[in-house]
Formats: sequence, structure tokens, C-alpha cells
Amino acid sequence: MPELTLTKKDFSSDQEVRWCPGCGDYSILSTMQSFLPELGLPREKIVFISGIGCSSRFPYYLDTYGMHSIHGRAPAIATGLAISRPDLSVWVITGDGDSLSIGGNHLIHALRRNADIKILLFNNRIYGLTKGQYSPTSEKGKITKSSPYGSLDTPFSPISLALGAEASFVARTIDSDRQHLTQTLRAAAAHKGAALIEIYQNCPIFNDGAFDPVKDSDTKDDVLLRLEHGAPVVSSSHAVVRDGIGSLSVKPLSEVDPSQIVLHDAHIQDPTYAFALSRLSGSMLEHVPVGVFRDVERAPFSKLIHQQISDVTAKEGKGDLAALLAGSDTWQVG
Amino acid sequence: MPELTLTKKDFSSDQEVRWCPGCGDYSILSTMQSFLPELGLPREKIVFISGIGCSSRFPYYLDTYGMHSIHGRAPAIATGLAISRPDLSVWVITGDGDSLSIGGNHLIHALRRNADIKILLFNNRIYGLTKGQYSPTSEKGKITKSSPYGSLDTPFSPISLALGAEASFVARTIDSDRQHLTQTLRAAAAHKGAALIEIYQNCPIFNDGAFDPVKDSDTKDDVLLRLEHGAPVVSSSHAVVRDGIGSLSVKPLSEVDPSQIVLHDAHIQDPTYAFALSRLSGSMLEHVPVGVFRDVERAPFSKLIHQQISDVTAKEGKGDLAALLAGSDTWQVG
Amino acid sequence: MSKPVVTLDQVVIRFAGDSGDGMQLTGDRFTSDTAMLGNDLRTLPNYPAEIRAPQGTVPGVSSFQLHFGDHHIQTPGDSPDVLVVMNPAALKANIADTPRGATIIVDKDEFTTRNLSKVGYATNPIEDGSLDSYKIHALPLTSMTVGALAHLTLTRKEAERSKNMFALGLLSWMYHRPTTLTEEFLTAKFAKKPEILEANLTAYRAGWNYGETTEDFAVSYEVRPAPMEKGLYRNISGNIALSYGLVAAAEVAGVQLFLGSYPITPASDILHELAKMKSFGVVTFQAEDEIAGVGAALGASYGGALGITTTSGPGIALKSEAIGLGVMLELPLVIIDVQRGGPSTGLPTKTEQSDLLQAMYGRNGESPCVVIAPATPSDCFEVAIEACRIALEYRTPVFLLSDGYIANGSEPWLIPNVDSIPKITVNLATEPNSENGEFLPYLRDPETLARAFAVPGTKGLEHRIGGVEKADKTGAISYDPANHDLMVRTRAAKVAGVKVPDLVVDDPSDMADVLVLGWGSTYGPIWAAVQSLRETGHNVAQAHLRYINPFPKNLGEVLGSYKKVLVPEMNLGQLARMIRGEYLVDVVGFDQVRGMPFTTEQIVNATLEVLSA
Amino acid sequence: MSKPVVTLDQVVIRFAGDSGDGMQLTGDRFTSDTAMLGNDLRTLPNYPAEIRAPQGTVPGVSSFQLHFGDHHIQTPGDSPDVLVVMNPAALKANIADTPRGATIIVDKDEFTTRNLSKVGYATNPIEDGSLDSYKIHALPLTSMTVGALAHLTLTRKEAERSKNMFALGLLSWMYHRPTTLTEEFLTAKFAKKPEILEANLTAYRAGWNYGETTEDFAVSYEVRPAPMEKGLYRNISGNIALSYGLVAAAEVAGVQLFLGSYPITPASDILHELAKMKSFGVVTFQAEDEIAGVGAALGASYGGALGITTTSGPGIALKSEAIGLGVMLELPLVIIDVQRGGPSTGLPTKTEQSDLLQAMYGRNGESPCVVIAPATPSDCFEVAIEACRIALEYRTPVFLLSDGYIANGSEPWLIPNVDSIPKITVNLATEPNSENGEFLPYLRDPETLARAFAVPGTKGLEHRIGGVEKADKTGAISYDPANHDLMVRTRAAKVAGVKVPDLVVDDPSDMADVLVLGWGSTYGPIWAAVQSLRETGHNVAQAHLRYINPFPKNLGEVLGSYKKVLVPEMNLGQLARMIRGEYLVDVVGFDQVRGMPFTTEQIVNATLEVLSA
Ligand SMILES: Cc1ncc(C[n+]2csc(CCOP(=O)(O)OP(=O)(O)O)c2C)c(N)n1
Ligand SMILES: Cc1ncc(C[n+]2csc(CCOP(=O)(O)OP(=O)(O)O)c2C)c(N)n1
Ligand code: SF4
Ligand code: SF4
Ligand SMILES: [Mg+2]
Ligand SMILES: [Mg+2]
Repeated sequence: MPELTLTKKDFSSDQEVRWCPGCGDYSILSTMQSFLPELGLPREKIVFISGIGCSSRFPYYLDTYGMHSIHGRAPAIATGLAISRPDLSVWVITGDGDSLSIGGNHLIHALRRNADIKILLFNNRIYGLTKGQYSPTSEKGKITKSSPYGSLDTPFSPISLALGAEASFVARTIDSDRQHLTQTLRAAAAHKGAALIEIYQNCPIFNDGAFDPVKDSDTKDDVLLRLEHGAPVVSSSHAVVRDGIGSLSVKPLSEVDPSQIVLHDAHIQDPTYAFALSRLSGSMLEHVPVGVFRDVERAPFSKLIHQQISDVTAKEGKGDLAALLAGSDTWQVG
Repeated sequence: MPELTLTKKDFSSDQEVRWCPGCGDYSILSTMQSFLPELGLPREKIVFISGIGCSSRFPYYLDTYGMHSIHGRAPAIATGLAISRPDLSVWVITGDGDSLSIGGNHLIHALRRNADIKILLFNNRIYGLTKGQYSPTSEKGKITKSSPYGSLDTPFSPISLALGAEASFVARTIDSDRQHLTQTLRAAAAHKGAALIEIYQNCPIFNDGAFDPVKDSDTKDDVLLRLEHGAPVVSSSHAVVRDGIGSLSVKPLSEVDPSQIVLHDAHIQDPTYAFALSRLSGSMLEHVPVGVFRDVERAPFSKLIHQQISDVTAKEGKGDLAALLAGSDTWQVG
Repeated sequence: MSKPVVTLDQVVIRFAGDSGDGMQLTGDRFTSDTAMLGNDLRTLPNYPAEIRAPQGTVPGVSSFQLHFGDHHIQTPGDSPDVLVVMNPAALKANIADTPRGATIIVDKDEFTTRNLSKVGYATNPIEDGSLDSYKIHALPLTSMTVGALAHLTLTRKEAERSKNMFALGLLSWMYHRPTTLTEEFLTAKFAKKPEILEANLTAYRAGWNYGETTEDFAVSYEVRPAPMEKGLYRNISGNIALSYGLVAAAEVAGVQLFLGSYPITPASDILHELAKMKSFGVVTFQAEDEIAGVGAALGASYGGALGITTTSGPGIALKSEAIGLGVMLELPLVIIDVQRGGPSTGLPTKTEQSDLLQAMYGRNGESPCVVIAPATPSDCFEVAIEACRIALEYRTPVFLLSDGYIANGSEPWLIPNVDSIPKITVNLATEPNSENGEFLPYLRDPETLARAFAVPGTKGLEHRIGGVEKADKTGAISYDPANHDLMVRTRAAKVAGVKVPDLVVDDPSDMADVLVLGWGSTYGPIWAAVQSLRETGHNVAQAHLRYINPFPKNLGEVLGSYKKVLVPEMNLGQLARMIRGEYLVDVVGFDQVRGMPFTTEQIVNATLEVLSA
Repeated sequence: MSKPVVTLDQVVIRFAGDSGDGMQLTGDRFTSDTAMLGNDLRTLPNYPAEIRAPQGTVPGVSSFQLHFGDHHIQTPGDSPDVLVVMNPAALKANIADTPRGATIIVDKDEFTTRNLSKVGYATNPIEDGSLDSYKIHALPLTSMTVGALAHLTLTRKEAERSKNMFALGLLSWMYHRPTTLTEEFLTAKFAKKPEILEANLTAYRAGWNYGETTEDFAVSYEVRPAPMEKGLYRNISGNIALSYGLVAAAEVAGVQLFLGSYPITPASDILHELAKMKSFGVVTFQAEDEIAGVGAALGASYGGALGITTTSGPGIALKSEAIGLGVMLELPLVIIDVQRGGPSTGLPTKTEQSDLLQAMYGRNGESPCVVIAPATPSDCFEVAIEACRIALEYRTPVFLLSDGYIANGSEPWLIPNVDSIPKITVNLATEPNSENGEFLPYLRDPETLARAFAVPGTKGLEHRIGGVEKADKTGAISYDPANHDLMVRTRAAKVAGVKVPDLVVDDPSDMADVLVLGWGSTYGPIWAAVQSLRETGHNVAQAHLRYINPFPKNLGEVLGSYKKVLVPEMNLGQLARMIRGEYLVDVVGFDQVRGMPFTTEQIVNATLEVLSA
């Protein structure tokens, strides 16, 4: 089977990549190209659908099927494709504006329906392609072209929003962390149904350094709380513990008794725990959980649809057009 | 001041009410009409803006200013009005389809921005005006005109979604419970910023009895968990307790030691607790918290906007049109 | 000594009552029984936008009009010969349309002072003589119904619900309708509720017997079957015919039918109907909004399915950006617009033709789409298949413009033989189409200009497409000015080049100076008007456009061969504007925007004006 | 012994380089210095859709063209007299537009084998003789810049960044541009970065001195000031002029300016500009999408503010349903469409006029809106005020159709006296307007047909409005057929009745047979073409439409008084189609859809064809 022998090169299209030098999208692209052979699928079975934005150029650079659609609508288009063609592996590439501004409604509905699409949200906390306006993930007070005196909107936490929208799989990773990004893609691919991955992505042109705390070697170990199923949720210096009211909080390791430290469980049916985790990182990135927040089983949307079709067909027999047209109330003339 | 002497009658318009006999909208309307005098505002300072749906006919029946807008857009229109006219009391009337299907994006953005609008979501878990299709709050497997073999969508919990969207005030109440509805309206009116109230509303024509468990005298006391700040969260037979992982669960009163029972606190900054509460009621309505889930302070959007305008004006002085037009790079001809 | 029988060539009956009185059902039943007798017929349901406006009020009145006869019938009739009113509101709402001399059957039980005052009747019209110029039959319909059901253990309210069946029974007797069908129908409908079934059957028969036995009705009427082409018939409404057409198209094309839709009046029934068709492998996706509906349909089309989206005017407005993507991607897409009164929310349950220019031009950039329209309820079947054929063969979005009138109206339909439906060939690309072994997704069929279309899953043809302007042949992103100009003109040429049959003109005299040209649901009234004008000795030609973009190649010539061209439209002259712009012919527009179909009389008069001008 | 000076009447200079080379800034600076000298001018920036396409590639090339002269200038020039190229890609991308004999200034340092091969140059064009027919100046721009900055502690990369200033300095010397302005500009811009400031100033002066001292440039040129109306001038782009117009309109109307917008190229700069205007009380709301943007603007208008929404074609498509609500509610709303290449995402950074029919017809139902368009960058100021005036006085949505060309292009602007801007009177309703003391929100001003408009907060006038058809006068919901017909026609009559000035025709000869009629940004090239045709003895008339809906009352008459009417458009003939449909006049369309403005030559030739036909 050829697909088993595919390599990164097989997934690199001939199109020249058009992002600014240093854009985080490059590393995400190259990690994706290296990861795709793992799917064990022939290239023609893989489809990338994007919206509009710098990030949404992504599909052009992968030698699979792909559609660069319109702003914000990729989740809806991908849902239609995934429903119609359950044999395909469908990926959505979107930005923080594409998915959370104009596309917010399609995103939350795709998640609640558990459509079989893997959504990669490139979060650079800015509108890149339109040259730098604040986005729904920009921190309050951000100075941008459209907010010269500081933005006034409270940002979304994409993770919290997804969990509030009944998402069955939610994760966060970082453009520059090849290994973590790869394992997160792997987990999403393995999940049946909708998966949302928030990828912190640096935009050196309009929002440079937005994610330095989770990238700089001198801070990241303190800041990053790597989520691994069954393992304690800790950074090099801090640990996550429960407070009385069901929330989670971060304490210096020194101050906590190891037994109190929360052990990560991504499979809890109730999303509350994952939600609590999502509240740990304010827009200031003091403490940032990365990894799979939630990964629970729920029948994927297209499975349900095709199951229903075959159930009904089994029960009623394959539809007969002639019978349909005639209906029950007919009369003969002549 | 005349407004202080206003009565229910003053708020009833001359338009004849056009809902089906027995529609839950009637009781919500009459409760609202009785409540409005409490605002202590003259009628002309109050505006109701609705989308499209049976529920969205609401503004016609109130003798205030009102707009029956288009499907799903009321939160956006109301946000514009509230920003432009902070002197007004702006209310949004919407249905589960209007606000969660087509209008989902505007809803979550209005909530995160904390726009000064009070959103009343009439949730009858069906599309009423279009004669009965399943909605984003319909239980999975629902048989409707558009799902003759049962719907396949996982429903939203409006409360969870709102909390995931950074809402500062979220509550739930019931069309037929005049007193509870009134006190919930009161709490929302008192809140500064965006308030979302989910109102369980019966549609006798297309989804009759959807909320019987919380209405029938023989079940409701067991089912309803009335949230009162500082009071234990209990029904007549059950109590809410914390489990190990931050979630909440419902146990028979008999089995719990009173000290374990959760005391309700609507003012916790971290929305996790409110979120946990929102997960207690599945679409089957076994246990249903009603009342104010969350009510925390956050500067309202229009306050921030006008603050910024006055700060800048104070700093730069009132704008001078002539100076603006001239700019800095001019030259004289002749 | 049975009563005398009078033979009529045609009758128009209107049932009118409260939204809750079941007038639509009553009308449907009478229609089926009438169809069964072999009369030709057309129907016009008319109901309020509210689900149930308050009982007994004028806005709450729901009515159903049926026109049947022993000859070809193409309109629901201008005005009723027989008006059945279940309450004062129904009388108030319908009396204006009812010509003096008409028969009015009234449920006098409902004419209480309270109900009368509700609609502003100071005195009781059935007693104050104001209706003297009509043939009034004021019967205690309600009490007779309740009486007939006395033996059942029903509350009065429940019993009263059957009064529509009493009325149906009475009318069925008056016009010699067969009863078996309706009895079967009721038996099936209330199989699970024996009491209700019993109540309905009893009321129905009581109504019949009342006519048969009492003095009140001296004569009964018969209307002979209409001469119709031999074959098996059924009665069908536009929305159902349309749904069937879509299913049939998918079958003859051998592709999956995928509907992405968001409910909206008056299009929702297509979603409801297709949702029942799981056993045909039909996928219906009720989306979160119109944009997601068309988006999902596009996604499905991209995967090789037949992507359909159904909506009405406001939904088209929302879908327009995504339709533009369909134009750029050149994917099959059928957009069904069941037009209603606009602008904005407008008159959701009323009919109109005012989305034509929106369908033509309501997108950014030069964004050509095919536009076609059905003329009658049953025509929706063929036109739906035609829309799918063009969409699949040309890889283009196609608008199908129906409207509330044909969507809900019905007529007898000669059931087509499924084998007679021509196959649709999609021919997808399966291998490279260039010397160097590359796949060029925008290489075109020289005939149709359709692009090469390879769906995901096709080995070796992996490629990317998008909404940014694309290079000729390769489909790669291109900002080249000359290429953009070429692609814009090519997309236009493709749509302009869609092969459509010539326009056929009906002019038996072959001497007509005046042509009445229409499109869509105005066919019926135009046809009826032209017939009656010819009967009165006028030479008038009629032609009706199914294809609006592109126009039939011979349209210019047809226009040129008449002194005057009258174009009646239920808008402010949208087709007229297109024709003037295209052919510089000074057509005469006849516009009405009343949310109602034209009456035959309106078009007769408008045509007479043109004739005499 | 300073060098000889040649006097020219006009020059076209194009700066071309990598997106990263700062060509737009360079062009802007040269433009300001040129304006300062009193030359008339027009500019044309041209940049890729990507933020930074890969360095050294053709798609990554960004250019800025400036046309200045000692007479009235209305276009950026068809082709450059002087082409400055910073790398091989820039040469590749621009050489085709550059006429033989033109001067080309090249940074030869960048012409490395690697860079050459990147764009497919096998050999070095500046050495292989392929450019012999041009005046080539191949200078080591980069190394000279780096050399000049040797004394600073900058990395080579940082130093290289100033090479655009070196080029600017050189060109400033060649054309005798004053240096003080640019020096002040740089000093302000880099106030916080003294090293960078020093680098830029040094490079700038080095460039100047290079021209002055080396042999390479034998002569320099001067272009005398153009005769211009007396007064204070500035240079202004369309988007800025438009923003100022909106602020001015709000001031003269005495209302709050409210912008609800979602960023989109090429309209975003209006949002950016207005966001700076807090001290004018301007509210800018960056919405979650286009629908929310227009929705919020409508909400603000409902509250008495001047609601504006800005976008480009795809955004208009999305806003169309909400605009229809504005039509039904009859609220003031200004919709600004800075048109770009379509359909779909199309060519986001290129210009086009293809949204005209969308603006006219892109809504469900009969949904009339006013449509007006500015002709030049500075004209945007007046047209914006006019759009606001009509919106406020007639309570109607007004489309303002700008495009990418005038939005980003710039020209000198005689700064208006603010007191000369006519006041706008909104006159809101403050008390009941009927005998019985009721307030009738749809009672109309007999003159303008504008409805009575009471905003929330107005005591005693509480009322409800909505998108469902409303009863005449009262505005209550009405399903009455006759009322709907009346309201549809009334809304149409209101827009058709908007008072607009007659169309002025420019025909000095008064004997022209051919009229060249345009709208929007084609004004410049049409004007220039007509001038040059007249200079060569042809009688040609020119007229330009600012008002497209409604058309000026005298348009029909104007059209009738010419044998031929040529209508150049950057679309497939949208205005032409409207005119043909309205006046049945067989105008000749001249269409191009290249994402670029017409060249003067194109229009000259098209007109000559018509003249000779
Ligand atoms: C309908 C529509 N509205 C607006 C735009 C303009 N636009 C393109 S991308 C974009 C936002 C980009 O931000 P994001 O989604 O975060 O992607 P990024 O460029 O940051 O990767 C906007 C507003 C558009 N192309 N289409
Ligand atoms: C743009 C648009 N799409 C669809 C519709 C049709 N429509 C009207 S109301 C409605 C949903 C009503 O459901 P909900 O919001 O729950 O209100 P309810 O009638 O149940 O109170 C729909 C789909 C519309 N009017 N406009
Ligand atoms: S603008 Fe930012 S996000 Fe876009 S390509 Fe450049 S660096 Fe990347
Ligand atoms: S349909 Fe349902 S929601 Fe609508 S008015 Fe009737 S009862 Fe109320
Ligand atoms: Mg972004
Ligand atoms: Mg509902």
C-alpha cells in the first residue's frame, strides 16, 4: 500500500509559501507535513479547508485536496463535506478572527454536533492579513490600527468557549514546539468527531512576542502546565490544586503537598474540570496549560447521519422513485 | 416624577396580542408589564429589540420604544443602540433559534463585550414561528417536521455557552413562575452590563409539555434547585454536593450531611462553579437549577467606550474640524 | 324523490375560518376528492403569518380556495362562487372578494354579539340584510356537529373541532364528491384515536346527510370530468413536486442528494419533505443559519454530491457571499428561492416575484449564475431536474425561483414514467488532463466551458482551489490583470452559453400584435386571461420564460415580431427591466405587489388596454 | 559648476521593490515633497494581497507610481518615465509597463545570481543587453547605503533598510524636490530611535549627494508648479477624505458619528482613521462580522446617531439582509463600499467597479436604496457629506461606492472652509403628528416622503417598528394587499424623488457627437483622454455621474442629445445596463476587468473607435 510509504515531501505542494519571514505558520506547516504520513491515508483521502486570513493560506502548501474558502465559513463547508463523505479525513485551518469573529457561530455548532472535522485554530491574537487589528483573543487595552487608544473588548478564551459549546475534544499547543504540536495533532486525529486545537502562533509583523512567556527558555518552564493524562498538572515551579469551590488554582510547588496536586484526566464526561483548567491562563499568560484539556467519546455527527439512513432504509427498504412520485392518492384518466 | 407612578397598564400597548392560546409568552409578557414600573424609568427611556420568531413579537405589546428586527441580529442592533445611547434601558427579546442558531455569534460577542443589554431568551426548545422544527436546545432524537426520524444534534446548554463566552450575568427562570421570573428580571436589571436570562417557555402547539418536570406540582419541587445567594442548593428531596474533580452532583438529601451541601455564590469571579451548576440539568430535566447562576461585576462596554472618548477628549481637547482637515502637511497656492 | 341536479362547467369554492378551524385540511380533502372525479383544478391556500393569530380576529383568518371544472383550469379562480365562513371574522375578511349573487354558507352559531364585536360588526350581517344580494345559508354548524356527536364521550370543545368535517360533508354532497377517499384518509389519520376518528366520520356524514335530507339545499350540482391526457394522475403542490424533482435528479445522475437548509416560510416544506427521504439516501442537514446551509451544500458538492440549498428572499441575501464562492469554485449548486413578499421580513406567507434581480445581481463582483423558474406547481418537478442537470453538467450555481403561490398551490399531475427522465452525466475527472501529466482543474470543456472536476478521493489529482482569482487552466492563485479579465469573461461566457431551448410562442391566430410574456407563477392567470381574450375574439400571443439567465436565443427575435409586449409581474418590473436592458425593446410592464397572484380579470384588462392603445 | 537643469511639464515615476523595501513610504514622501512644490499630481499604490509575499519573488513586489506636472493632472500616468527597481523581481514585474527609452534606476547589488534565478532570469538583464533600449542607471544602492552608515553601530541588515531613503534622496535631487519636509518627517517618525533616524537621514542625504556629485547623472530636472486655484492645499487619499467627510457631516448635522465595521481590504483604513477621532465624539465599533457592523450602525441610527458601515464587496453581500431592514424601517444609514476585484474573495488589493448592481439590487424584495459615487480621492470628502445628508434627511440607506483606486490613490486637495459646509437638518419628531394626538411614525413629509422619525427618549412618542410590512402612516403590521402595494411603491417613489442636481456636460466645442459618460473612479482617465482627444482636434463631450440612484433628471435628455455615448467601466457594463434598461439608449460599453484603472490611452483608443464608427 503506497500510503504507508509516504513522506513529508509527498505532502509538500509545489506552491511557494507566502508568509512573512519568521511567521509561526511556517513551523506549523512543516510539522503538519511531517505528521501527515502518520495518518496512514493516501493523499487523496485528506482534505484541508480554510477560511480567509494569513493562516488560511495553509491548504495551498499541502499536496492533498484543499479549499481556501471564504471568511469564517470553513467549519460549515467542512461539515457538509464530512457528512457527505465520511471516507475522508477533513481538516479545518482557521485563524482567531476567522473562527471566533465572523465564524464564531459555525465553530460552536460544528463542535456541539461533533462533526468529523479537526479544527486547527491559529491564534496569533491579531488580524494578520488585514494588517493588524485587534481580534477576539487580543488582550483588553491592546493598541492596534483599529484601537489606537486601546481595545475595550474582553477576549474569548477559545478553550472555554469550545467547552461551553459541548466540544468533545479540546487542546492547546504552540507553533514552535514541534514535538508537542505533533503529539497534539496525533491525539486530535485519533479522536472520533470534532476536535479543536488552539495553536499559539507568533505574528512577528503585527503582534510579535505575543507568546514569549510560553516560548522564552527562561520563562516557559515556569509558565507551561503540560497536560498529560494521569500525570500531575505542574510546571517547573508551580502546581495546580483545587480550591474549595471547584475552581483550580496555581500555587508554588514549595507550598503544596504533592498529594494535593491535580492529576490530569482528559476523559471526564463532565466538562467542568477542563473548563476550570481553561480559566488558569488569563490573557497575560501567567500559567498556561497546554495539551489535551478534554477528550471524551461521543458519536460523530456523520456516523449518526449515515446510521439513521441505513436504519431507515433497512426498515422501509430502498426508496422506489416510481412509488414516491405516485404517492397514495392517484386516479386514472382514460 | 411621572415615571414613579407608572403602572402595568402604562406599559401595555394597544396592539392585540397574537400568540396561540396557552402560549407561555403570554405569562412572560404580563409579568414583564407588571415589572417595568419597578425600573423607575419613563417609558420613553426603555427599548425592546427582538429578532424573528413567535417570541420576537414581544416588543409590539409593550408601550415603550421597540424594534422587531431580523432573525438573529437583535443583540448586534441592541449593542449599537446601547453604545450610542447609554441613557437608555435596552432589552433584547429572542428565541432559542433566534439567539442560538442564526444569532449565536452575536449573542456570544455581546456577552463577552458586556454590552449593556438584557437578553431574554425564550427557550421553548423548538422553532415555533416556522411551525415546529428542532432547535439548538431540542433534545437529541426529537421528532419534528424536519427530523421525522429524530434529530441528531447534541443540544447547547444556553447557560454553559454563555459562561464559556465570558458572560458576567447568567440566569434561568420559568414562564409560568411569575414571582421567580420577576425577581430574575429585577436582578438582571440591577446588573451593570450584559445579562442573559434563559426562560423556559412552553409552546403548547409544537412542543407542549417540554418543561412539565419543572412545572407539574408533583415533580417540580424535586426537580427545581432554586439558586439563592448564600443559601444551600437543594430541592425538596435532593441536594447539590461537590465531587472530587470540581464537578457538582446531585444526591438524595437523605444521603448527604448538610455540611457538604453547596452554598450558592453567584459572585465568584471564576465562572467554573456556575459552569458546574449549568451541567446539572441535562436535556431530560432531572435536576434543574433556576435563578442567578452568575452575577459578577465587569465594566459595561458602553461605559468603557464613553470613558475612553472623554479621557481622550480631556487629553487632546475637543476635536477641531478645521485643524483635522488641514492636517500637518499643507502648502499655500497664490 | 332525490333532489334535482344541475350541471356546471366550473366552480370556485372558498373555505374560510379561524386558523384553528382546520380550513386547510378541509380544502385539501375537498381537493383530493375533486381530483379523483377527474376535474381539473387549482388551489390557493392563504393563511396568516402568525401560527395562531388570536381566535376570531381578522388577522387570524385562514382560507383555502379551490377552482375546479370540466375543462383546463390554470388559476384558483378570481372570486368564489361559494364562500364557506366559520365565523364573523372569516366573513369580514372575505366578503369583499365575493361577488354579489354568490352562495355563502355560514355557521351562524359563531355569530354571537361577542364574536361580531370582535371584528367590528355592530349588527349581525346575516340578519341585518346587508347580505341580501347573496344566497345565504345560515346554519347552526357548530350545534349540529355537537348534536351529531352527542353519543360520544367528548367535551363540547372536542366535539366542536369536527365542524369542519360537517362543512366538508355538506359541500361534498352539494357537488357530488365521493366520500370513500376522505373516509379512508380520516381512518388512517386517526387510527390511534378511535374517538376522534368516530367524531370526524360522524360529522362528515352528518354534513352530507344534512344536505341530502333538509329543505335548506334544493339542488345539488355536478361538474363533469375535464378532458385530460390519458394516464395516472395525482394532485401535487409546488414544494412537493420540487422535492420529488430533486430526488429524481439525484437518481438519474447517480449522485447523493445533499440538502443544506435553514427553515424559512414558505420554503420549509421542501426540507420537511426531503427529511423523509432517508431511504433514498438523501442527506438533509438543518444548519445553524442560511450561510451554513449553503456552505455545507457547497462542501458536499465539492465532495461529489448534488448540493442543494433551499430558502426564501431573506435567506438568499445571507447566502449571497457563499454563492459567490460557488461561482468562483465553479461547483454544482442549486439554490432554491421560494419567493415571498419583501423587502426585509415583508409578508412571509404571501407570494411575490421580487427576488429576480437579487438572484441575477445580488453578489459582489461579476458573479453570473443561471436562473430558471417553474410556471405551475407540477412544473416544479421538471424545472428542479433541469436546475440539477445544468448545475452538475456546467459546474455552476443555479437559481430556481419558485414562489409562495406555486409552492403551496396544487394541481393535478400526470405522474411521469421514471424511465422517461433523461440521465444526467456528471463525468468527473479521473486522470490528468495535460501532456505533462498534471491535473488542470480549470481546463475547460470547449463545448460547455465546464471545468475539469476531480473530487477528493481521486488518486493523483490532488489540487487546491479557492475564492481568490485563479489562473486559467491551473487554478492557482493569480493576480495577473489579463488573467482576471479573461476569467471574468470566461465565467460570464459559460453561463451565457448554457444551452436552453428556444422560447415557444402560443398564437393560434398567428396574427396577434400583442404578446403577453411572463415568467414563473404568473403563467396560470396569464393563460386564463389569454384564453378568455381569444374567446372574445382578440388575437393575443402568449409566451412564458422558464429560462431567465441565459435567455432563450430566440427571445430577441420573438420580441421583435410583436407590436406590443406586455409583461405582467408580481414586482415592480424586474424582468421587464432585464429585457429592456438586453434588447432595448420598450416592453409594457404590468406590475402588482399585493402578495397575491394576479386575477385573470386584472390581466385581461391590462391586455385590453394594450390592445386598444 | 552645477549640472544643467532641464524643465519638464510632467513626469511619471514608479518606485518598485520588495514588500519589505518600503516603496509605499518612499512614494508617499516623494509625493508630499512634490505637492509642496505646487505640482498637481495623482498617485497609484499597488501592493500584493499577502502581507509579505516571499522576498525577491514577483508576487512580493510592491510599487508606487506618481504622476506630477505643471498642469492639471488626473491620472497616475499610463507608464513610467522613470522606473526605480530595488531587485530583479521588481524589474521583472514592471518592465512590461515601461516604454522603451524610459530611465531605469537599478540597485545592482540585488542582482545576484540567486535573486535573478528566483524570478527566472537566466542572465543578468542589466548586463546581457536586453535593456539596451532603456536609459539604465545600475548603482550599488545597497552597498552605498551601508557604506554611508559605516560610522553607525548598525548590523548590515539594519543598515540596508535605509536604502529606500538613499533612492529617495537621489530622486529628490534629480527632480529638485525640497528635502526639509522629509527630514522633518523622519525626525518625527524616529524620534524614539535616534540610531535609525540617523541612518535614514544619512542615507537620504547620501542619495542626494550622490546625484549632485557623481558623473552618473548628467542633468537634473525641474517641473514648474501647476496653475491651481488659490488657497491652502494638502495631499489626500480617498479613504482619508472619506473619513473626514463623515466627521464633517456629523458635525454639521449635530449628531453623533457611529461607525459599525468589520475590517476588510481596501476599506479598513476608514475604520482606522475614524478610530483616531475620539476627540470628535466619534464612536467606532469593530464588530464580530459585517452583519453585526451594519446591525450596530442601524441600532445607533435608530437612537438618533449617524450610523455608518464600511466594507468592500464581500461584506456588502453579507450586509444585504440588514440593509433591507434599513429600507423597511426607513432609518438613516450610510453604507460605504470600497470596491475591489471580485467575485468572491477575488483580488482583494485591486480595484474594480463591479458592485454597482449589487448595491442596486442585492436585497430580497423591492428594496430601493440611494447610490452615489465619488470621482476622485478628494471628491470622497464631498460625496461622503452628501451621502450623510441624504440618509439623514430622507431616512434611507445610502450606498457610497468608492473603490481601491481612489481609496489609496491621492491628489492635492484645496482644504475647504468648514463654515462653507452646508448644515444638515435632521428634524426629529418631538410631538404627536395626528389630530387624535397619536404619533404616526410612517406619516410622510409630502415634499421628500421622509417619514416622521422619533428616537427613543422622546416622551409620548413611544412606538414600535419592524421588518414586517407596515401599515401606511401608523407603521403597524399590515398584511393588507393594497397597503403592501402602496408601501412598496411609496418606498420606491421616495428614493426616486431624492433631489439631485442635473448632470453637467463638459463640451467646450458644443459640437460633439460623442459623449463619454462615466461614474466613480474612471473620472481621471476619462478626463485625461478627453483632453488629449480635444488637443488632437476631436470634439468629445464628457459627463460624469455622481448620482446613480436616482439618476439626474436630465440624464435622459443628455443621452438623447449625442449620436453616440461611450460608457467606460471597470466591470462588464453595469451602468450601461442600467441606462439601457431605463432610457432604451444603445450606449456603447467599454469594459475592462483587470483590477487596474484604465490608462488614458485605452480610453483615447476606445473613443477614437466610436468617433470613427
Ligand atoms: C467577508 C469578509 N470580511 C472580511 C474580510 C477581511 N479579512 C480577511 S482575513 C481577516 C481576519 C484575519 O485574521 P485571522 O482570522 O486571525 O487570521 P490571520 O490573518 O491572523 O492568520 C479579515 C477581517 C474578508 N476577507 N471577507
Ligand atoms: C433570515 C431568516 N431566516 C429564517 C427565517 C425563518 N424563521 C423565522 S423565526 C425562525 C425560528 C423561530 O424559532 P425561535 O427563535 O426559537 O423562536 P420561537 O418562534 O420558537 O419563539 C425561523 C427559522 C427568517 N425569518 N429569517
Ligand atoms: S502578517 Fe503575521 S500572521 Fe500574517 S503572514 Fe505575516 S507574520 Fe504571519
Ligand atoms: S407556536 Fe408555540 S411559541 Fe409560537 S405562539 Fe404558538 S404556542 Fe407560542
Ligand atoms: Mg489572527
Ligand atoms: Mg423557540
